[in-house]
Amino acid sequence: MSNNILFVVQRPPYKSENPKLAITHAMSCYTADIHIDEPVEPTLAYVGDGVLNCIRDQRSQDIYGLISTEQHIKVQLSGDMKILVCKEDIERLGIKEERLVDGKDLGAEAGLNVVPFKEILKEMEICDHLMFF
Amino acid sequence: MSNNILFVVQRPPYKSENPKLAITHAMSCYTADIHIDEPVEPTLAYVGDGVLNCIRDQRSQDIYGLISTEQHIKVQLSGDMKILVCKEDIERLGIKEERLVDGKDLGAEAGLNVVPFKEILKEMEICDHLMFF
Amino acid sequence: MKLGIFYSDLRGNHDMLFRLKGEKIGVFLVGNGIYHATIKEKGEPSPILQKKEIDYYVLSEDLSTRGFSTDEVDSDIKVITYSDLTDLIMNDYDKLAWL
Amino acid sequence: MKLGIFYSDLRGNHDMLFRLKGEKIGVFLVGNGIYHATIKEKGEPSPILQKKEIDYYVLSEDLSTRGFSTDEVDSDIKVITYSDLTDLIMNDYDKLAWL
Amino acid sequence: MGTLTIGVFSSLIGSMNLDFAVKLAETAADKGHNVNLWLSGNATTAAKKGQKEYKDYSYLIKKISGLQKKGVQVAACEACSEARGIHAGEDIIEGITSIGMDWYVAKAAKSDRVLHIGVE
Amino acid sequence: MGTLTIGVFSSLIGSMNLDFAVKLAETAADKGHNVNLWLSGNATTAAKKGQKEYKDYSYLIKKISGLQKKGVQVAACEACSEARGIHAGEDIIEGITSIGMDWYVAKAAKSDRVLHIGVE
Repeated sequence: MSNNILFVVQRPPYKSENPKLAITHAMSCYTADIHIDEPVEPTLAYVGDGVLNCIRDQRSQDIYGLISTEQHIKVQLSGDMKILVCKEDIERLGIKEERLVDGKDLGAEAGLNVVPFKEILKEMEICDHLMFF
Repeated sequence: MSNNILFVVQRPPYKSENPKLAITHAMSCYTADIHIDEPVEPTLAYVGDGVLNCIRDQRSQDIYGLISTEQHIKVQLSGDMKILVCKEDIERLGIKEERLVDGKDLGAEAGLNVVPFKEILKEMEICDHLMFF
Repeated sequence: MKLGIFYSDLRGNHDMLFRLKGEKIGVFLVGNGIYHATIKEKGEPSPILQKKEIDYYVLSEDLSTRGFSTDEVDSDIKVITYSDLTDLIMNDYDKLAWL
Repeated sequence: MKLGIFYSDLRGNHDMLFRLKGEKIGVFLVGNGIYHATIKEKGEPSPILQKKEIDYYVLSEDLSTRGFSTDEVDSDIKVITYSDLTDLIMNDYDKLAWL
Repeated sequence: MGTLTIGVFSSLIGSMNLDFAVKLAETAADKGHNVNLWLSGNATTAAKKGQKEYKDYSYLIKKISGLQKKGVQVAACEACSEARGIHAGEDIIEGITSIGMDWYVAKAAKSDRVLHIGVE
Repeated sequence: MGTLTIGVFSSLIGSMNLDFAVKLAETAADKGHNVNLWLSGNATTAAKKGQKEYKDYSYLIKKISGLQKKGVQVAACEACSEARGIHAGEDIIEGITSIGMDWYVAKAAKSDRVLHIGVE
């Protein structure tokens, strides 16, 4: 039996460290079995203004010397983490799908999953625990 | 010639340390002349949701062991600091004047000055520098 | 799911509250969330209190901290202590979300 | 007064902007304030851009950080660098307010 | 009795979310629940030794040590601490474990309830 | 050339307001202005020695030391630091003055421009 934790990011990047910590905490699920006898499976969902984390071409590294949220998302995509982005929210904010982060250049097979909010709500139902960032 | 700094508090108490630091920074104007050759005169203004700092009977000390914003305001009132509270904002939030902090029990001669926003704007015009909290 | 939602701000994320659904929803007003239970901006109750099928709670210790007493709380909201909050979390809600 | 106002958030204190008055008002969109210059929520420009007599500026370095380019910026807003910002602060505005 | 894991990402001084978390942890432990407390991001500032007690600032050292006596496990994110110059041994309060994020998600997975305070 | 005093109340890691303030201070100093930088509240976390450089977290030690070489005066609020366990000498980066709030308001009073970033 595996445990599932849903990480929900609802705030924009760069104004708080926490949207980035959502990714690193999700990633740490893959090594949680060093502490317990069961695997822990993460799912990451971007909703509300949190979808702004998923815009591509972030240049924080060049300008402020900081790895971008985009780079983090790409690495997780290439590691096959399940990452959902709320369709209604990207539409509300006028963000076209081609403006979203793409993991292909790091060898990811699939990109971000743009899904209706009701699918994210379904993930909330089936997960064991919720972590809102 | 004295310098005047206007400290504008626009956020509620207890969600950030900064509304309290507005008071302590304002207070520190009285000793600024140890660094420079001129006095510095503070004015403190509560506007927007910042007027929630001025509600009396705050019991943070009993519950969380923290001096309340009310206690700080009272001390400044008894030291005759000029403290303005925006009339439109207390009305908007439905706060009656008798619910506001009163410095009389600490020997203050005057209480908080409830004034229309245009008077606070006038203070912004005449001050030398603005510090928004 | 039985979802307990925590609100600790006066302003902010109202939209998310209305999007969350479950067989049972409780809203816990803590920290500056208590202003939703006590302040009537322009004479109106807070927009977050509009949803009928939600149970609303406000933390008594956080009311007192900010200068409010129980009798200033809107009658639809239950005033609870840290002890009550612990029991509600452990017994009545299986998932928790701090907005 | 000549007032330079800094905005570093997507959400928040719009009321204060409209209450501030002076002979000259400039708004600097920095940090997450840049979203006001680039995002059209429900197809509409940000409400903070509505005031005609204000000069709006957006910091180019903070645009790039968040994945936006100059050509995505609303044409009423001037894209500036840290160097431009410094000159504007030191020469054109005598008081500054970070909302 | 159940297990409650609380994760906090808010600064020692500021939002009072840490004061809340500590008081909740204390109440739950007093009622006989198992409690874990995770400090991450800016909340790692609460793990710094040598905090001076001023009545004006949240001061949680004594309360956290009280939690530990009640059996609450308190851990702080190692990378988040180190980025802030807060290192195990020299800087971190005794009894607080400096450890990776996998500790938290593992504890969370095995808990009946998780209260994750992921804001400043 | 004028004098610019910047006061920051935001955490080292989080809002990036400190990254902004440091970059602005640097630009202004390069243009020949006199610059003062005040760290108060959670911004005193930037004054802590021993910050480990991770590419993931704001890391300002080198930049702040660069500012000082350009003549920028950097000071941190003494009480705000001590409440966080950050003490002059043992904890505070060399060259950053640990001092009372009156230093800041005095510097502000004598400046042509004051940019006060009073938020988290």
